[in-house]
Amino acid sequence: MSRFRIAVHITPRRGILDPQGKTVADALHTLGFSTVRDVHVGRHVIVEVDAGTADSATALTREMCEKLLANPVTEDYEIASVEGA
Amino acid sequence: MSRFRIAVHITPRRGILDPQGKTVADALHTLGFSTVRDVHVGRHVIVEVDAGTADSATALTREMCEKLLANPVTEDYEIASVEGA
Amino acid sequence: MRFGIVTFPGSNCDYDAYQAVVETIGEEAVYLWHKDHDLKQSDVIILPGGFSYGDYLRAGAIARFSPVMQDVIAFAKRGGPVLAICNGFQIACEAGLLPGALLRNASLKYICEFVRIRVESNDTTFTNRYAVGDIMRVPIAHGDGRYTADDETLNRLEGDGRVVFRYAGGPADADEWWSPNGAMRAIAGIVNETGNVLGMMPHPERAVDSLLGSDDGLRVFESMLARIGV
Amino acid sequence: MQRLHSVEPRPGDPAITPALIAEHGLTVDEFDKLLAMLGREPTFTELGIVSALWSEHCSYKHSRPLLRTLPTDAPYVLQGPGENAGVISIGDGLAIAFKIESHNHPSAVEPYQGAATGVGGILRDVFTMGARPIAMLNSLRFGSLDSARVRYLFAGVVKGIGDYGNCVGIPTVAGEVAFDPSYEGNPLVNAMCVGLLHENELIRAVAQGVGNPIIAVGARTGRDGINGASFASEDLSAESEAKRPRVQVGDPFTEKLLLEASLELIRSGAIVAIQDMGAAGLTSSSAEMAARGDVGVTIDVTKVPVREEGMTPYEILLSESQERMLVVAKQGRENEVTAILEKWDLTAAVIGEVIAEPVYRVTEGDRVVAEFPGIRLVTDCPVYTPEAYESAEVVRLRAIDVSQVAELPEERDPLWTLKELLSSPTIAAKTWVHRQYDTTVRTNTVIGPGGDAAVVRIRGTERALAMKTDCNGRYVYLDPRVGAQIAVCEAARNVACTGGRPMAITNNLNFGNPKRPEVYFQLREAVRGMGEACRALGTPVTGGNVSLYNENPTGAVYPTPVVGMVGLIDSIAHITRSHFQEEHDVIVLLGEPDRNIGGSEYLSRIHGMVAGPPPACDLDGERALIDALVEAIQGGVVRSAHDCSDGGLAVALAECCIMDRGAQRGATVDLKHWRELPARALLFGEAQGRVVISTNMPDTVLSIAKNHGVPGRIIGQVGALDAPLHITTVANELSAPLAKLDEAYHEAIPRIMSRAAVVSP
Ligand SMILES: Nc1ncnc2c1ncn2[C@@H]1O[C@H](COP(=O)(O)OP(=O)(O)O)[C@@H](O)[C@H]1O
Ligand SMILES: [Mg+2]
Repeated sequence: MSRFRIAVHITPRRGILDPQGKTVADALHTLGFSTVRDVHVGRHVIVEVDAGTADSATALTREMCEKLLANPVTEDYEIASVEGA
Repeated sequence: MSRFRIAVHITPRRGILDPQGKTVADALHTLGFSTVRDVHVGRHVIVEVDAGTADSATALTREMCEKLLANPVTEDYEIASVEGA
Repeated sequence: MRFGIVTFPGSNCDYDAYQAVVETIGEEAVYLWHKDHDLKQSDVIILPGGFSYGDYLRAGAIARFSPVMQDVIAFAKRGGPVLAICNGFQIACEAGLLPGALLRNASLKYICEFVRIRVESNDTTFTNRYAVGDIMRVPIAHGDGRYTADDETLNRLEGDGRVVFRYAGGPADADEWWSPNGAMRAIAGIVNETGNVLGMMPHPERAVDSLLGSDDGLRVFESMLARIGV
Repeated sequence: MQRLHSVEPRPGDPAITPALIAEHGLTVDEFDKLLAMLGREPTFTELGIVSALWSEHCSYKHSRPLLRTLPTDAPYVLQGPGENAGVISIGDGLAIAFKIESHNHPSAVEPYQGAATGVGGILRDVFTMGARPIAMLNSLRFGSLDSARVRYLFAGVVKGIGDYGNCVGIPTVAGEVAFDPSYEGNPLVNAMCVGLLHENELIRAVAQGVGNPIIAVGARTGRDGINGASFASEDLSAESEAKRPRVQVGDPFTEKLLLEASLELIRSGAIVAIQDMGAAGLTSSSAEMAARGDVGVTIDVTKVPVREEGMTPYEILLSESQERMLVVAKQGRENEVTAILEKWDLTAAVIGEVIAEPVYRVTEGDRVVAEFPGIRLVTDCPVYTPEAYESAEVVRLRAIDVSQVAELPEERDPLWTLKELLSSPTIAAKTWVHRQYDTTVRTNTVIGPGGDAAVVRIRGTERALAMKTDCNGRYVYLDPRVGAQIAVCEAARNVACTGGRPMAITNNLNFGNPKRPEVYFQLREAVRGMGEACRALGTPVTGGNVSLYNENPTGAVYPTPVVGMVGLIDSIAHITRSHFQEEHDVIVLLGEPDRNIGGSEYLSRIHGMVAGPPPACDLDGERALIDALVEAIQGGVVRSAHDCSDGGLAVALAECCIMDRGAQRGATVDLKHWRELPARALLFGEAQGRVVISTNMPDTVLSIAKNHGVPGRIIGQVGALDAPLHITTVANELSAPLAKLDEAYHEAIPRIMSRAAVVSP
């Protein structure tokens, strides 16, 4: 068993309203960042888990995403990185 | 000018209570993911911006973080990736 | 005496603050529009509760950049009195008028209830009508009220007597720093170094009429009138 | 005579096939009706429009004839059913707009967003009448909290309701939550909004004035929730899962801006009508406004501000993107409208106009993509009166002689039973719920959640409003007519307990699939009972909502006709609370217990049985009780009043002792007078028409009761702070330290919900 550190990105699904992203984009424009085209705000989740291999740690995290971490109705998730910790 | 897609990670500063991380970890344990050791939850912000070069897009995003996206008292930020979009 | 009450997009206690001023101490209140650089010659500014800009991203983070806030900041720097309640407190912290930050409640839930808070300092523009140790019954209504700062800041606040309100009356066996939202050292309200900006999570403007459960917040307004009133 | 364009199919649109028609939920007969109306094949866009407008949700095709039987008149009714919300006058030139609406199906799929957008929709229905929302209520049903999925739904719904209402800044002041396995998989989420307006600012959603521009206001249109109205008109099934992308996301921040902008627009006098783009979005709002005004409209979808590229007319018309309004402005005053919206950082776009020709026309630039003969689109909708008979199973259950049910050994101690009932999630304190709601914003909440009804004062007057939602679905299941009568009476009683005179109701009929005769029977009988009770109490129905197809693979939910009652309190000096106030006050019971335990929480919780006849409902007696109660309270002789509902008299007494955790008082109660009644019926039976009063002037209370023909009897005395509750019957004695009752009542739901694995968004 070793310890892995897995980063997951959870983002609002495309096409679904993202009021948070829109409001931040508007605010950035007001602050003078006029070249900002779009903003999306999601979650960055870091899971530290013990597993035999990086692959099994990833599979486990994927399952966590399906079951709990991401809202299957409104969000997409992606495993961004897997590191030994 | 080209379009860049920059991902920023904003995380609660170490040492500051992260109740969200703790709640998620507890929930994962209850669901049977017993090998989960720790969870941290931060924000994953994606900014799409027009800029001359990747470097200037990054610099601009850094400025957005300093000014608005991250709270200097409680959060750390990191530019996670820069891609042409 | 004129109270200027800022309306940000998403403010929703501006009306409550207005009524509290007009109905209870009979002073003048005016709304200040977030897009205007105009404080309308107010003697006191109230940053009211609500969800400015939806509190998307972080509570108060966007409102601090409103045009009117530049004038409010200048007003405060000149020593003008600012009462920042709930979302106003969050905005004042984001704007650097007050130290620290207000994070998501430890329970991760919005909490609305009457709580008891203790007056820790009456040597302020906002609390001179109370005695130290007075217990007030006041509503809280927030999702992000966990006051957080580094130890050095906390020690300085305490050392300078700038902790004005603390949550009191948790369960009997709770530790010394019990708070409904997980606030560090049970801090419910603080003032800035020069004592002219008060930030507090509880709503004194919702506690000015015993018909509605409490008038313990009334003296916050009376204190201001006593100290600043013309 | 109107002449319809021949409308060419739009390139790229699918061909009209039987499969496509079925997919749109139209029957063969309905499609024939459409053909007859058009005199030609419909286009894809037209099929979509008709599918939405003729869906159950928009057309009420299975309930309309029944709804017509409800009483809707009183001298103070300014607006009855048919508008965005009902309106009643409360004197002084002031009026109240109120309505309830369901978001059951969306909440089953995505509890947080489903509930949040439900709140958003009902808020818009109220402020589009020109009223400023002053209070929110809700009525919720879930399966058993033993299931993790149910806890997830419960947590998500409560958070969704809270986050939305809190952000907009409207206090959520009352509601009800009940748990029963019949709601497993199909929770009920009904939200009610109450608003205050000046009578002269009342505005109706009636399109008028040829040449007047039609303006889309608020958020941009995206692809969310396309065909949501049809979705809400089907049973929930595994296929619903596949419909997930239809879920809409709410933006309460934009709603708050829209609320302020809309009220400002209405006051400006620059507009003639305004309506929420709710179910079936642009389609239903434009068609309904045109039908009400008996005018034609034309809309160009290319003018509608969109969030995504390449949206088709079909998508734009049927999108259910939230926080949008449709406005008919006065010709020449468009700029005023735009200026007000800009002030609130919102967009406005002229998308069409009112025309003389009686047609409903949609264009995409120059191309006509849909054209209907005006109001027939709304009025030609089919109406059904399906077969109805009572379920044999229900007849059997009701006939069971529940008095024969053997007591459990534990029941020898009535305190055990009482604690079991107090900790039943349906009865237990709902503080876990309403602590997440801002209940005090706008500083008018005199009594928030935790009393019988909520009380909100009307600033600038001496008066206050009392309001409550109620329904016991188990009673309605066992006897739909009586159950619905009880729902009305219980809501009225709750309002009267605070000192309010019940004035009018809104209602939400939550039922299963009306094509099943057993379900249509429930619907028909429940509407009949509701109408009877409303007539008896003089509380007309000013609006409501029907939610059918609340089913899951194991059957229909309990028929749940939720009643939202509003009443007027003449003087804030007489607002009365539910819990005991002063030591030595005398406790009076108005109304009479009886021996029936059918349909009770006791039978369900202790014996796992739903059987027997539900409590009887004596409408004249209820009317008299309410009159007596209001008179006594206005006479200033009542210190507290609490009605007996779930769990019966013992639970009501316990609640009077422990409800307010800041000041809990004991009581000594003697029920030996009723020596004929079995103790469990006396303590836990749910006989209706009863109220527990505490008073220091019992003689006056009793004589007022007598004058109204209401039975009244002194049953005990209020004790000291933290003294025990002591109840004596002929058969047994119950002695309860308040701490034990408190624990059972106040900790039940927090304890269940602290089981982890509830992580809401
Ligand atoms: N979903 C809810 N939202 C707000 N308040 C609620 C909710 N559910 C229950 N309450 C409050 O809890 C109290 C008890 O409700 P209920 O059990 O329905 O009372 P009753 O049986 O007298 O009708 C009431 O004050 C009610 O308003
Ligand atoms: Mg009641």
